Order: sequence, then structure tokens, then C-alpha cells
Amino acid sequence: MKQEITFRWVIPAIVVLLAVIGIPFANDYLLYVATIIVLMSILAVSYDVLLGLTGYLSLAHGFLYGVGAYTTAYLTTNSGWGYWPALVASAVISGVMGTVIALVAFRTRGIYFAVLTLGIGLVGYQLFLVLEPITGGVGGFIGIPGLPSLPGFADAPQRNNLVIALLVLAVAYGASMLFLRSSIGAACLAVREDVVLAQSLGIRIGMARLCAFSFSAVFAGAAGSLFAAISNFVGPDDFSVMATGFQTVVYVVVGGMGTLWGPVLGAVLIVALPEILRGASTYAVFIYGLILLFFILFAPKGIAGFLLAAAKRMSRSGRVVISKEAEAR
Amino acid sequence: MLELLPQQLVNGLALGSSYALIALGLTLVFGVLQIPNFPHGELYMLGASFTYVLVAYGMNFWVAVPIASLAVVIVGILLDQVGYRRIDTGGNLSLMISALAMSTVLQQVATLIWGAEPHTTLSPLPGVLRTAYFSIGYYQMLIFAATIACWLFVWVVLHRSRLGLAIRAMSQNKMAAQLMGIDLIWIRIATFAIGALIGGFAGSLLGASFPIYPTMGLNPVLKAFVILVIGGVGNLWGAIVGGFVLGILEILVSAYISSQLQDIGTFAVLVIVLIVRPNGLFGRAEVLR
Amino acid sequence: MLSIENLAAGYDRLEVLHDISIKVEEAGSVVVLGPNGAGKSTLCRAISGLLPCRHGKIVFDGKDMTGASPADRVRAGIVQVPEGRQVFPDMTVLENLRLGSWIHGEPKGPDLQKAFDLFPRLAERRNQNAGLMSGGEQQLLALARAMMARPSLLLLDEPTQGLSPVAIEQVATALISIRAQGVSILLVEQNLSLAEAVGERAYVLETGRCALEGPAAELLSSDAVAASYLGH
Amino acid sequence: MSLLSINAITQRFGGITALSDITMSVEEGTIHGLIGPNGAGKTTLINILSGLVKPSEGSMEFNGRQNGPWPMASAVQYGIVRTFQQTRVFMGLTARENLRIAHVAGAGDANADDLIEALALGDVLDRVAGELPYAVLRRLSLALALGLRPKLLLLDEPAVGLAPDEITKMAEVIRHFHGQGLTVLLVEHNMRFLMELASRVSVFVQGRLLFEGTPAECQNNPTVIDAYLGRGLKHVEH
Amino acid sequence: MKMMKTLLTAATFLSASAVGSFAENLTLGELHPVTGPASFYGLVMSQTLKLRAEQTNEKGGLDVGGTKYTLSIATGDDQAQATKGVAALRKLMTDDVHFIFGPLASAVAPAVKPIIDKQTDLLQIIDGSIADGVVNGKNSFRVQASADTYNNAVLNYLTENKVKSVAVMTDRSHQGFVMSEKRMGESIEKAGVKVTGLEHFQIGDTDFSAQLTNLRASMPDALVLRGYPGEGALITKQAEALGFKGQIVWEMGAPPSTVMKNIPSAQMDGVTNCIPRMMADYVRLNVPNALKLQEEFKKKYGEDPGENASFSNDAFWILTTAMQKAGSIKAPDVAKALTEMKVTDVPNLIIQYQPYENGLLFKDGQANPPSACQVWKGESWQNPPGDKIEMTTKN
Repeated sequence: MKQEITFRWVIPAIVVLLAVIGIPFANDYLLYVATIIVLMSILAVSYDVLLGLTGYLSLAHGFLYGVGAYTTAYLTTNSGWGYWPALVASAVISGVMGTVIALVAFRTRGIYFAVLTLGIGLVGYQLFLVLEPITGGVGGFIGIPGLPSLPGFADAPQRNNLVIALLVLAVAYGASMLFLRSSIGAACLAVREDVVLAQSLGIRIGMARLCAFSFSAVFAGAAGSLFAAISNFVGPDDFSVMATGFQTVVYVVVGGMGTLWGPVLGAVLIVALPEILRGASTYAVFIYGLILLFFILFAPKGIAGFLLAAAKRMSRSGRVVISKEAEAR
Repeated sequence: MLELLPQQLVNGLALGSSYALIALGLTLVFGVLQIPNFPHGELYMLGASFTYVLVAYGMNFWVAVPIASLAVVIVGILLDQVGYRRIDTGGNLSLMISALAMSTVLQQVATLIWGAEPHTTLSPLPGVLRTAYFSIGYYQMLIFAATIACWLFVWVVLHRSRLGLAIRAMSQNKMAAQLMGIDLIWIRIATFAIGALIGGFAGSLLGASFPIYPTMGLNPVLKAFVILVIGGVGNLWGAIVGGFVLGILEILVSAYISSQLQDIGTFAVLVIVLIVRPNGLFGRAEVLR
Repeated sequence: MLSIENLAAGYDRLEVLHDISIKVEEAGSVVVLGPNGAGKSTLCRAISGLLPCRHGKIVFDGKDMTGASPADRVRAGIVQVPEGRQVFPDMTVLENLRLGSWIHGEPKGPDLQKAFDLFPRLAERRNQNAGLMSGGEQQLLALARAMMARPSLLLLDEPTQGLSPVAIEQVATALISIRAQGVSILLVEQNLSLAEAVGERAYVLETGRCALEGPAAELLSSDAVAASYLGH
Repeated sequence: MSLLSINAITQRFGGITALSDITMSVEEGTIHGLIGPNGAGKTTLINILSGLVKPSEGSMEFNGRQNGPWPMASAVQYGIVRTFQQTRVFMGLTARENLRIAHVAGAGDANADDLIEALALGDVLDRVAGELPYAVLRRLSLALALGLRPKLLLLDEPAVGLAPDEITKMAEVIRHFHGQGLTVLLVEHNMRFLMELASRVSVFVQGRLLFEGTPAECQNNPTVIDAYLGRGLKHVEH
Repeated sequence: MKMMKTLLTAATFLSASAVGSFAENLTLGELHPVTGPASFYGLVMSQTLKLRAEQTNEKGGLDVGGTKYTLSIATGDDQAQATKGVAALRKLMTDDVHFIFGPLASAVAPAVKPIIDKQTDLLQIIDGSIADGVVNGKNSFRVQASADTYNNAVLNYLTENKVKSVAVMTDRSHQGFVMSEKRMGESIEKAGVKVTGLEHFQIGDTDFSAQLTNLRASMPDALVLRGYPGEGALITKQAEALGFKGQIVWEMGAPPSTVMKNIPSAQMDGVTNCIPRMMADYVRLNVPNALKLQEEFKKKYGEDPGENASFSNDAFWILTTAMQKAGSIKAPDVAKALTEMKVTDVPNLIIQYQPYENGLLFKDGQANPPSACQVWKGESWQNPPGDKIEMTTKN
């Protein structure tokens, strides 16, 4: 447990460090891939608050991510909003949408919850296609304004994108940590571990999981909003259940559920992997599937589980060494 | 437009029978083993692909169908042994992810072997029955009959055979089944084999009317999950009824509202069903009665 | 016939049984008594193979069964009537009985007849779903179902649990007639009257250990058992 | 004054009647024992009182409040808290996180230090519950319930599976909190343990309330002895 | 963290290898789906480009302003997905690639457009996507037809054959077809042909009976199908089964090999496909350059080049010719040369582009490949009797 708390700080510290070192030198491609990784990390971290804390598997988050993206696209292109208000609006609208979905979906449990949110995700994807006046239909939005420049990054839009995405990730990560430590977070944990016991301790389980769902929806919206501005283009394909919705689950599970930092590593691995495998293009998706299978079969606690176990071993062997020294004296 | 209703209903039944055929194997595995076997869609794809290959090498279609289906059974059993048995106690989530991972792997293997281009086995039974009110292909009628036959087959196995007795016992009370001296591993394998057999058979037959390509199983299996929820997990009769309901519903939405809203209609019904009845239309307790 | 030597078993980190040794003679009947939490059900599960032994040995008919699967033990003749009856609720009485004879294939006429002779009520309800029957009837069904496997050792885990005195009497009568057929019985019970009616030898478990052992008649009438139950 | 009164509660599951027409009351400030052979309906009663299951018939009053039983969350709010026969804590979380959940859910500012000291949990706070020894888990699960500062604690077999010295410790803990004004309804099979603690005992047999009295009365009442030991089968032919 | 490191090293390694170290090297990029569901379209295009580059190198390289350049093709696999396409393009750009062929997919073209628009030293020649609004005429050109050219082919067919009424079914996941659907409907109506119904389906659908039943009831003379050949074949079969007796008109790239894999050839008899002329069409019309590519492609890869090879082939020649004309391998110079390029300037073209004013190849970045209708007969598309091609290039 102690190790886990340490990791909670060490991993973000490493990310920040890498960013500070890497950003000035990285080329546009690496910056872009890194930006996408960060976007997916925002999704993954906030989604972990739902999946990791409550154990409810939602497949509707691809849709919520899309709601954020389309909201920003619409507001900045058609209504002339500035980016920052559009970001807030996207998060809020996605949050509200998420809350409505949660109110409906939490009537069910287990596999029914997964299938219901799958249905919502599929309907949502179709809505992006069909509601052409708002979403641009299959053509989507072209020409979405980019992210506003931070001071000092005016000449380097790619770096600017990455820095802003990192800032939002920091907010998402911090907010998730606060959520985890809050009374609602504790209540969510209780719901995941043992619903009956949680109830017997007087926890209003409905409220707890609703909060977790809404929380994750807000940041899914924010991530979507960033995606729209960074891509300058939004089309329905990125928001299908199989694209983003299921991918998010994969980040969290491969990374290690309920740890917050694990899902970040999951997003890093899963997004980076196809890029690394670009050379082995024909086999890329195949290898990707095998790796996923490997994790779920042999490392069900994800990368986080690996690291924690390794850390534990190291600290243990460290202790042994120290005690031997003590004996020698 | 109402004068088209008979034809549209026939269309719905034809579509529904293809859905039901796929849902049948899925619901069996789900009902008995509580495994959301997402790669059922890929078993369906493999049934179709194997048949295509065999026919391409000159084999008679009707000979190829059982051979391809049996080959799929082997794949199905392998899936279970590799991907599910180890994590059986790991909970729904692990099973689901393992399922999706295997789904991806199978799709990719198929792409590497056969490429991504769609192809269709030539229909062994062309021709159309035309009446005053509707027309329907002979092959569609055959699929309809095959759906009912498969349901009967599973029903007979479950309710009239020793194996079925053990499968039902296992689905109702694993511990007690063990105390009867039943080897759960074999029952598990048998259940998967039957599920895969029907999945492969479905693909084998439907590959002669639908295009075959590596991701062809994705849509049908999503629909099958919807049917599963509507019809009740593990409820065979529910899978058939649910399949037909979904088929007719899709056709009616497409015909009388808009063909753009076909999918929205389907999934909206799923959402509404689950809102009204959180455990599915026919409830959850109906496991393999 | 059955000999349990220094058995230890439990769940996760909790060891429930420590160092238990019990013997059942050919055609003998043994009762294991004890208050709740003494480890009676754990003992049953260890004998039938649902729970692995951590320590010790289970020998049946001269064969070491310690690592055998539940199915192998059933085939060897150890058949358990589990606690809480555990009939298959959505199956008919007849189907439950067919499952009972699983290791011998489809039930033979005489086997079924024997079961129905023993429990005429079951014959009347052969096509009714087991889940719809009363607790007493379910217990009789569980017993009949176990007999379909033609056990040489019948293992019963608290068959009187939650039953009315009338139902308990029916169970007792059935057990006596089963014993008369030469089937060995290992009865794990809390209810002394059934133990008195059926048992030859008795063991008393207390917190996972054998506290007392001796001829049933002697042991059961002694105050020691009552003390162990009622905390005198 | 009775803190809890149960009025004609009946519970049926399928073809089986688990409780029939139970009427009894628990006085404020007492430790009230509940005994009976397995399957007598004791746990079912606890499930009903704590709001886990709804009874088929009947009602209850608690602390002047009528129209119970209430759903779990409300029951806890009114001061009825239960423990479980099987050890139930949040196995994946540390002891500290476990306690945090309980305190957070509680009404007020429970004196955590007293609780941790009384239950001797100080040394294990940062360990994951799933790795703790059984006896500690039993105490932790009790701490979760006590953290909510209940008026009435429904204890379902707190001593089950414990070694004799641990049982003594458990009795001390219960007495400690009883001394602070806690009312306890105690289901227990370990008679020595129960008889030491309880001032009144109700005996359940087959879902019925057979007898109620002091522990000594129970121990010496022939019907209780027969029912509890299951003696009194006269008609079986040998 | 090891992962991150691996990523960094891998990326550095890849970029280093792609940039190369000789000044005479010139890398041309392509965005095509060489894996994934659309790979059977994309792979052929990639192969054609590589074939052309190899041949050029064998002849001593591309001579631009006196310098000989050895050509290499850097493949950006977009898997026909928007985000993958953007990443692939960014990677190519990072690897110092300034010329991009592609993309093929209509999902990718709009996604990469914002990036390309912003670049000053990047030139794109689209050889696949027919999506609306992706060509800017500054640094983005298209040798493939626009959706409107596709639609005009159909319109011409309808008017020439005096079709009185028509029903249209469109794949609603195909950006180019969907976005131009309304325009197409209007222009058909304007030409005096009644549109009795506009229905939709989606790629991967297997049942079209509801739409077809409705369409059949509206009794159109012709049924136009816009999408991909897998669904096209299936709709054709189902339409016949439901008793539709009118003319079926396809509007899709439909290689005979794919068609034959999905429908018995006899059932295809008489189906007409109205699209820009493609590879096989030029082969049948004995356009010498087409025959040459066919032969060379078959020799190297053992297969026929497939429908889209002509676009990739011509994109290659148009770009390299523009470089030679500009005497520069700077993208803006080459773009300028493209704007001024005449159809007759480029040798080796397969497609007989119809020149704009002054014989120009591009107008606002869009080239104008001729379209025509072919009729299925036997085992492939056949040019209708009397069909002949007006040669606009030196062959």
C-alpha cells in the first residue's frame, strides 16, 4: 500500500520530468503521439474513477468523449466561441449527459449495465451520423480553430498542444486524487469491494456511483474538447464504441484498475504500441491483441500490479541487506 | 405503404432468423458458463471462411458445411481453454476483456490468411418463391428452417440427453453437480463445443448469402448481445423470440420511419427494455429451464 | 472402510479443521456432532473432495483418496448429501434422481423403484420442479438422489437443518433403512436425536478438533455433549 | 423501555417458511441473546431488522420510530447497525481505508482512537485487509460497525472460528462498548460466550420463538434443552 | 518508463533510417491503408508507387534540374482511420517528407486536411478519396475524380438512356457519396428524371430488404447503388429476389475480382457501373500506358493491378514531371508547376484527363478524369458497343 501511494506521486513526477526534458527536442510526430497519449490518459484516469472505484464497466464513454469534441467543434466553428469557454462548456455538457445516462444505466447491474451502456454508446455514435445539422454527419467538422497559444509557445503549435494537454491531465489527475480521498471516493470504493457491506454501513450507494460516473463524464468531455481543437477536425469514426469506448477500458485494465497512475501507463503503452509497431504494420493489430490477451491472462492487475510487486520485492530485499549489515556490526 | 406490410414482415422474419441463429450459441455459453463470449462473432466468421475455402477447392457445399462447423468446434474449445478457463474466477470484467482480445486476434489471423476483401460463397439454393403478397428466397427459407432446427437440436440435447442433464445441473448448482460425480471440465468443453458448433454452422450457412470478411462477426454479435438481453440470458426460447422481434423491428423502423434510423431503433429498444426491466424482458432467472 | 488421519483443512488463511482422525467401519455408522462453527461442514467438504486437504490423509477402501477429484470419490462410492439440500431447483424430481445416478448412466428401473419405495412422496411428485417443494421434501429428495449413486459410504451434512420434527423422523426412518441395506453412514449433525437413532460410534467436534469419541449411546447420554452445546 | 419491538414478523422463501410470526422486544442497554439450532431463522431475523431483506409480513418499532423495517441506509441512520456471520470487510483495502469508509458513513465524530485501541487494530492499519489473520478481520469487521456509533448492534456470531483466548478478547470488547451504552442483539452458537454476556435470551426453533428468559432459565428449561439438542424423537423405530 | 524509452529509441531509429544520408535521395510519402479492412484497395496503390519508383531508379534516378535523385517511397499506413492517418502524416512530415500521395479513405482526407492546409513546404496529391472539400489548389491536388464527377457519370447515363424515374441507395458511412447526395438528387430532378426514393444503408449491413421493398413499390426504372462492391453485390441479389426488374446502376469502384467473389456472374449480367474510367477500363480500351502498367505490375507482383492503380500511377508521373518542369524539389515550386501543368505535358499517363481551359490539367487543384459506364457481361465489366476513348495524352 505504501508503495502504491509513492507510485501515485512518482509516476506523475516522471511524466512531468520527461515532458520538461523531451518537449524542447521532440519532433512534431513524437509531439503529436505524445499529445494523443496525454488525451487518452485524461480519459483513462477519469474513467478509472468509475471503473476502478466502483467496478461498473461503462461502454458509453466513447460517446461522452464525442459529445465533448462536437460541443467544442460546434461552439468554436459555428458560434464563434473562444476555446477556453468552449472547453468548459464541453466538460459541463458531457457531464450533464453522463449524469442522465448514469441515472438510466444504474438501474441495472453487472453484464446488463455493460450491455446497456454499449447500447447507449452505439445509439450515440449513430446520432453523430444522423444529426447532421449539428454534427456535420459523416463529413464531420473541418476547420476547427486550434488551441490558443500559451505565452512562449506561439511558434510551436505542437508543443503548445502538448503542454495544454498535460495541464489538463494534471487537473484531471489531481481531481481524481481528490475524488479518491473524498468521502464519496471512499463510498465508491466500498461499493466496488462489497455492495452489501457498504449498504450495511449506511452508504448511499446510488449517490456514490452517480458521482463517479458524472466525474468521469466531465473529463471525457474535456478530453474530447482538446481532441477537437488539436485535430482541427471531428468525424464520427473516432467516437464509435469500439474505437474510444472500448479502448478506454483497455487502458485502465492493462494499466491497472483503481490506481489512477496505472491507467496512464496503460494509455502510454496502448497508444504507443501501434506506433512502435508501424514497421511491422501487417502484424501490428495482431500483436496488439496478443499483448492484451497476455495482460488479462497473466497479469490481471496490469502494469501497475507488475510494478507494485517489483517494488515490494526490492524493498524487501533492501531490508534484508540492511539487517545483515546490522548483524555484521 | 401498408400493402407492403406482408413483404416487410417476411423480410423481418428472414433477418430475424439470421440474428436468432447467431444468438443461440451465444446465449447457451453465456447461460451455462456466464462467459460473454464476444468471439462468437469470429467463430461465425470462421464457419463462413472455412466453408468458402472448402467450396473454392471444389467441395460440395452441403459436405463443406458440417466439416467447417466441426472445425469451428475445435477453435471454440481452444478459445475456452486458452482464454477463459484460467481466469474463470476473475470476474466479468476479465472475461470480457479476454473475450475482446481473442476477438481481435482471430480477426487478424483471418486477415493474414484470407485478406480483408469481402467474398461470398455461391448460394447452393438460388431461386425465389413468389406469392401475391410477398416473395422470399428459398435459401432464406432454409435458414429459417435451420434456425428452428438448431433451436430444436439444442433443446433436445439439453432436455432429452444425459449431457444436457449435466449441463443444466452445472448451470443451476455447480457444487451439487460435482457431488453427483459429474466432471465439470468435460461439461464445460461440451457446452463450448455446442455453442461453437451453432456459431460455425450459422456462419457456414449465412456465408452463402452475406459477404465474408474478417470483421463480419462484429455487427451480428453486437445484435446477438441485444437479443440476449431482450430474451433473457441463457433463455433459448428467448434467443429465438428476441431474434425475430429484433429482425422485424429493424425492418419496420427502416421501412416506415427511416433507413438511417435502423440501428438507432434497435439499440434504443434495448435501452428502453433495460430501463423498464433492468434484468431483461424475460428476466434473468430463466436460465436453461 | 473410511479412515481419516490427521486431517487439516480450511479456507484461505483460516484453518478450520486441525488434526482430525476418524474411522468408519464397513457397514458401520458414525455420527460427528458439534455446535455450529465446530467445523462439521468443512469436514464433509474435505471428505467429498470439494475442499483440498492441507494435511493428513483420507483412505477409502484401502485406496488413498487424499488428492482425488470429487467425481473420482463419487465413483469410488463416497456420496455426499450436502448441507442445505442443494437440489437442482429448476429440474423435476425425476431429473434430480437421474443426476444422482450419473456415474452409472441412466437410472435402472429397480434403482428408481427403490428410491420411490423409500420415499413414496417423491413418486407422486416425480414431474414437479424440486424448487417448489417444502424443505422436508427437498431433504428426502437429496437423500434419494444420493442413493441413486449406489454409495458404499453415505455422507450426510446436517440433514435435519431447518426441518420440522415430523420431517426429521422421516429422515431418521430412511437412514435406518438405508443402513439396513449395508451402506455405511457418516452423519454430521447437530441434532442429537437423529444421531441417537442412527449412530453406532460418535465423535464430538469442538472448534475444529475432536473433543470426545466413543460409542454413540454412551457418549450421547453423557452430560459432556450437552455441556459442549449449552455451555454449562 | 424497549428500544426495539418486533411485531408479528413472518418470512417465506419459496416453499419454505423461515420465520413465522415473531414478536419480541429488546430492552435498551441490554445484551440480548438469540439462540437456536442451525436453520432456525436467526440470521434471517437480523437480515430483516437491518433492512437487507423485506419481511413477507410484520413490522417493527425502533427508538420510538414506527413503521419499520427500513431500508439499510435509513436503518443505519436511525442507529441500527449489523455485522455478518461470514467475515465481511473490504478485503482489497487497508484497515485504515476500511475504517475511513465506516467513519465517513457514520453520523458524527466517532472516537476513532478509542475504537482502534479497544479492538487492538493499531498495528495493522496500513495493511491490506485481505492479508490479515482471521481473528483481526473479525475485530476489524466489528470496528466497521462500531465506527458508526450505533444504538443497537446486531451481532451475527462474532465468536465463530475464533480460538478460546480470542473469544475472551471478543467478549471483553463487547462488554467495553456495552458499558458505553450500546444495546446488543447477539446471535451466537458458542453458549459459554453467550451465557456470559447476555442478560436475556430468546430461543428460536424452526422459525418460531420457543422460549424467552434469563440464560440460566434457558439452560435449565427442558423444552429448550430438547429442542436445542434435538432430543425428543420418540417415534423412530430402532 | 521503459516503454517510453523504447518508444523514443524506436522513433529516433525509424526517422534516422527514413531520412537517409545521401543528398541525392528523395523520399516521397504515401498515405494508404496497407493493413486493415480497406487494405485490399490500398495495397495495390502502394505497390504501384513502389514499382514506379524502382523503375525510375533503375534508369538512373529522377533528373531534376541536373541532379539525379534516387527515389524511395515512405508508406504511411493510415488503416483508413482518421487518427491513424494524422499520426502517419505527422510521422512522414517529421521524416522530412514533402510530397504525399493519398489518402484513399474518405475518413482520412478531411482529417489530414487541416494539417496540410497549414504547411508551406508540403504537397499532397490525392489519388483515392473523393470526399468533398479536401482539395485547395495550393498545396493539395487531386488526380482522382470528385464525387460530382462520379454523380455526373450516373446522370449522363440516366439522360442518355431516357430513364424516367430512379431510386437511389447510398452507403451513409461513405463521406463522398453522402455529402454529395443532395446535390446529386437535385441535378437528377433538374434533368427531368423523377427521383422516387433516397434510401440508406451502411457498410457491413447484410439486409436491405426493407429499403428495397419500399423502393420497388415506388416502381423506378432504375436503381442506383452508391457504396462498396460487397454491399453492391448483396443489394443486387436481394433486389432481384424481391422482384425488382428495372435497371440496376452501380456507382462504385468495383474490381471484377471482388464482384465475382460476391455474386454469380450471371446475376450481374446487364448491371451498369457509372464511374470515372479506371485501370481495367483503359486496359480494355487498349490504352498503351495501361497495358504497360498491367504487364509490369503482373510481372512484379503476380497479380492484376486493380482499379485504383491508374490513379497512383498517374499521380506519380504528374508529380515527377512537375518536379522536372519546376527544376526543383521544393514543394511550393512544384505546386506552381502543377498549377501551370497541361495534360499534354505529362508522358506516361493512363487516364485520359479532360483538359480545362488552355489545356490545363488542374483547376483549383482538381483534375478531370473522364467517366463512362460499363456493363457487366460474362465475367467482367465491358465497354458498351461504340465506347471509345478520346486520347488526350501522348501514349
